[in-house]
Amino acid sequence: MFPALLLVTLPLSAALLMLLWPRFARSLHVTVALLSVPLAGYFLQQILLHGEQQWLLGGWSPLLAIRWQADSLSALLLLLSALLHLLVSGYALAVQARDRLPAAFWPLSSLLLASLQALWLARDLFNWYVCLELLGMVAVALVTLSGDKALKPALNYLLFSLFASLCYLLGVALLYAGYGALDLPLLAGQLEANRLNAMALLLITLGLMLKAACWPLHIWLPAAHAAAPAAVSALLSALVVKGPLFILYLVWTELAPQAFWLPASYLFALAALGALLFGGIAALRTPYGKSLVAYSTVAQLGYATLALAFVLRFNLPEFVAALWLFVLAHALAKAASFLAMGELQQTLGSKQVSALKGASQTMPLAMFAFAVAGGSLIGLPPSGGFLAKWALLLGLWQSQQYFWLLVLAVATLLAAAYVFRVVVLAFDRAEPTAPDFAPQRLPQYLALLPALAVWAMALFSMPLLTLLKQEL
Amino acid sequence: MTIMLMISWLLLALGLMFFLAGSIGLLRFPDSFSRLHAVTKADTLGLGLLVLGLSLQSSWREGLLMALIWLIVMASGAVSCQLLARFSDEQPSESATQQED
Amino acid sequence: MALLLFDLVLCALLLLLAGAAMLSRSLTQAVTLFIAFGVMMALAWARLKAPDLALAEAAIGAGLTGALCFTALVRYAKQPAYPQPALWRPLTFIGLVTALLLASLSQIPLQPSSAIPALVQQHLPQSGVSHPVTAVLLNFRAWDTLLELLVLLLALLGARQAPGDLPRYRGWSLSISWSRLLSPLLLLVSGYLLWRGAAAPGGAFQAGALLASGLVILRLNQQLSWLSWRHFWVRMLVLGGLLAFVLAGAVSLLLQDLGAVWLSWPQSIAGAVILIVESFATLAIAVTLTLLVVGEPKPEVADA
Amino acid sequence: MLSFYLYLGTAVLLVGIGGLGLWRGPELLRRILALNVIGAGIFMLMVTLAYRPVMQGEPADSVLHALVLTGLVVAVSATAFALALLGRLLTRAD
Repeated sequence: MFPALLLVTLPLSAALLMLLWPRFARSLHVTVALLSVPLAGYFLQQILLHGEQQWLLGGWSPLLAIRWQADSLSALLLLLSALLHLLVSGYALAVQARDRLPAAFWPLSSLLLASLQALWLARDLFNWYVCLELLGMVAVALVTLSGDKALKPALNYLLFSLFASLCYLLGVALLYAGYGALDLPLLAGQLEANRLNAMALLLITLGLMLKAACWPLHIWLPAAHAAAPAAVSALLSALVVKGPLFILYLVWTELAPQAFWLPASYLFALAALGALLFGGIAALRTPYGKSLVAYSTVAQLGYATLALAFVLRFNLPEFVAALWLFVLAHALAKAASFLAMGELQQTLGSKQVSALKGASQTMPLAMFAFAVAGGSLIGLPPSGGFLAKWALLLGLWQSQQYFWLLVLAVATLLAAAYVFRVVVLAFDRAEPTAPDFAPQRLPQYLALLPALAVWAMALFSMPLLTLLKQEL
Repeated sequence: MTIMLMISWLLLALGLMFFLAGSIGLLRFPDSFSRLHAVTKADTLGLGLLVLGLSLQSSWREGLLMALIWLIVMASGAVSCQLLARFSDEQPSESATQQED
Repeated sequence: MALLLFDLVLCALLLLLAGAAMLSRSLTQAVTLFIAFGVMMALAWARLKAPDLALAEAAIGAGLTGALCFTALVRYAKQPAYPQPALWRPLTFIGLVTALLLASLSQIPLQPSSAIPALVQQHLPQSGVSHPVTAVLLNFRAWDTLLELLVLLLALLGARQAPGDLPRYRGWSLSISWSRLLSPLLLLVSGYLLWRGAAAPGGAFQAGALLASGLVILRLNQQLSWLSWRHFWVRMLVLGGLLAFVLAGAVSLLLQDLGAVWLSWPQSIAGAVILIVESFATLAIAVTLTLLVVGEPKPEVADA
Repeated sequence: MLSFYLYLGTAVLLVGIGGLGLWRGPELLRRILALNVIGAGIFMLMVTLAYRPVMQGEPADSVLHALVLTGLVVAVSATAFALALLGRLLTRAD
């Protein structure tokens, strides 16, 4: 119980203490961020050694209590959240004075970590609702840290997020009407394929897809992620949209009756197709740097949705592996590219992509970080993105889905186009945009770190794959 | 006993009539002052008659509770009515614009 | 038969109020209708044998949400009128979805298969309280409640990021004397609700919301000095509920064997733990809601 | 039993009415109200579901009541946050 409990309660109580004594906020925050990583690592090791673990909170019987459960996937996500949180904390520390990051960032980002960790551990439909609501409100509060210019996107984000949670709640209420339980393992395999359950699952899926910004329900995401401070955008794109995706995966693979899998897979495949094509095109056309990265998130989530669609259709282990490899690779790459882009914009003093002209000369480190992360977004070997794409391709080849191979090729070209749009501009050294002040080195190195980590994923591909296939 | 019951029903009917008149007044009267006038009649007299009528049919404890409720409603009605009247007095343009649309 | 008639009238009234609130031209009307809708909703829940919720809805849903909406309404006064959009397209789509939902409702079993109510009754003696809703909230599913307090806290933290200034209401002799009369009463009733929550409908949320409404009335009539986040005691009050919850969890973990799980109260002290957590939660809810409704002073106002 | 279906239907219709208001707007404040109406509809559905045992002479489902109570507090928190953002947005626009 202890490591799992500490992973949630440590950031939670630290956030409370930070609010009580704002003077110690930063030191407390850093301490907790530093402690969380080894703790999450230890927890992952425990899970790998002893297998899946579960606890019934309060010690009541499963029907009454809220269940926490941790398998290797949950443990991996816990570790990923802790790692990225530490990284972003470091970045925030490095830039807080320059970017005038409000003091509220520290408790809020600790609360974000706590609510994410609670979400990865929970296996209870209603507790997930509260976690989702919590996650959405922390995310919106973090977006508003940018001040008045972020108000409109933040309010939009909040309203969409509220509507999404209401959809989810209605679905859960309908499921409770039929089965009188909220516990996922208890409900697993119980659901019949009738109208009521179809409606309930449809509502749950709608809510979660809205929260996970799956195309065409992504419209709130680009503005909100682009308006937030760079450190916040990195957290939002890398982690927050993955929470609802995780629930969606569990609901469909464990809860939904098999009869619904095929129609659902068509729905997800359609959403994925739209995301891959239109997300990519939008990223190619937008004039703003952070919007480009945000649209790239929409496009990249398409891969994950596609993998989920094929998990439901063919039930091959390759697709499950592809899904979570995409999530991992995208989290790392997106953290890197948002931090790098934020750094570039802040130093060059403009939001426009065109301002990045000659950035390879003025800010080589940040540009390098962006390019390396972009390589993984495109799927160049041997990056984490490539690993994920390879698993997906393998599965598609085995199940003879040649049309989708073509779609993947087009999507890859689009990703390459929007990444190279920035890179080519950066190498145009004729009249580089002069930076407003001397570029800071530390934040650029911090942006480079996850980009390198995503390429290192290829080195650890075997352990990662065995870890993920344990899920099956 | 039956006489008590009959009186009680009579009081209830009378109270309901006040409520009905108040509601019609709320809907039909032209400006906020006369609307307030109509509603407060229903609140004080209508509710009072209902409480009186109902307490004839119940124990003294319930009657006391209902009387307490009536007193509180009356007090809050008086205050909120004054506040509303003051508000509409301060901002005559507000009510005028509402009547236009 | 009479009950069915009552149900019919109530349901028709609810639909009418909600529809009118959504379609009315003036926003002031919409908010007023929405508050009336909240009151009717509380009535419906009392009818459906959910007195806890009726209390909470009357205080939170109708009262505080209404107060919050009026605060926003004041700011709308200067906005130009919006054109009314067309109705038929959303109407057809929403009508279709609602019809689908209605069709799926027919498959809800009338006799629930759930074993949960029986299980609640069975474990009630071990929970430390005798009112089932309180037992679920603070013992069986205490983790949900902790997270929910966190959501409330977050609303305050988020709202503090976007401070807006309101025209100040200066109070008035009648409303001031009324607030002096009313607030001790509210204080008394909220204390009673909190205490009663262990055995009967009531509890931290209802009590907290009621207390908040008392504080709001006092604050609006200048009977209470500003509650400012800069004061340590205000922060302590707001965070007290969560801190008490987490501390109670930690202490009960230490009191029991190492195999114990999070938020399981030892049976002998469960009642006391729940009462302590609820008391702090009531204060936290009250102060948080008050801050959300009346806002905070600008620094120069607070110093004056 | 007729009452049960009556309340169930009313709950779903409330969700529909709220959805209509959310779509149509046009003011943001009305959209926030609409979200609250949808929420009220969903909570009413849950309360009606909790009423089912009462029709067989047993006490109502207290777990559902607790869930609704949690949902109510979450809803008012979210509304308060949204209204604060809206208020800031409106005062800034002047």
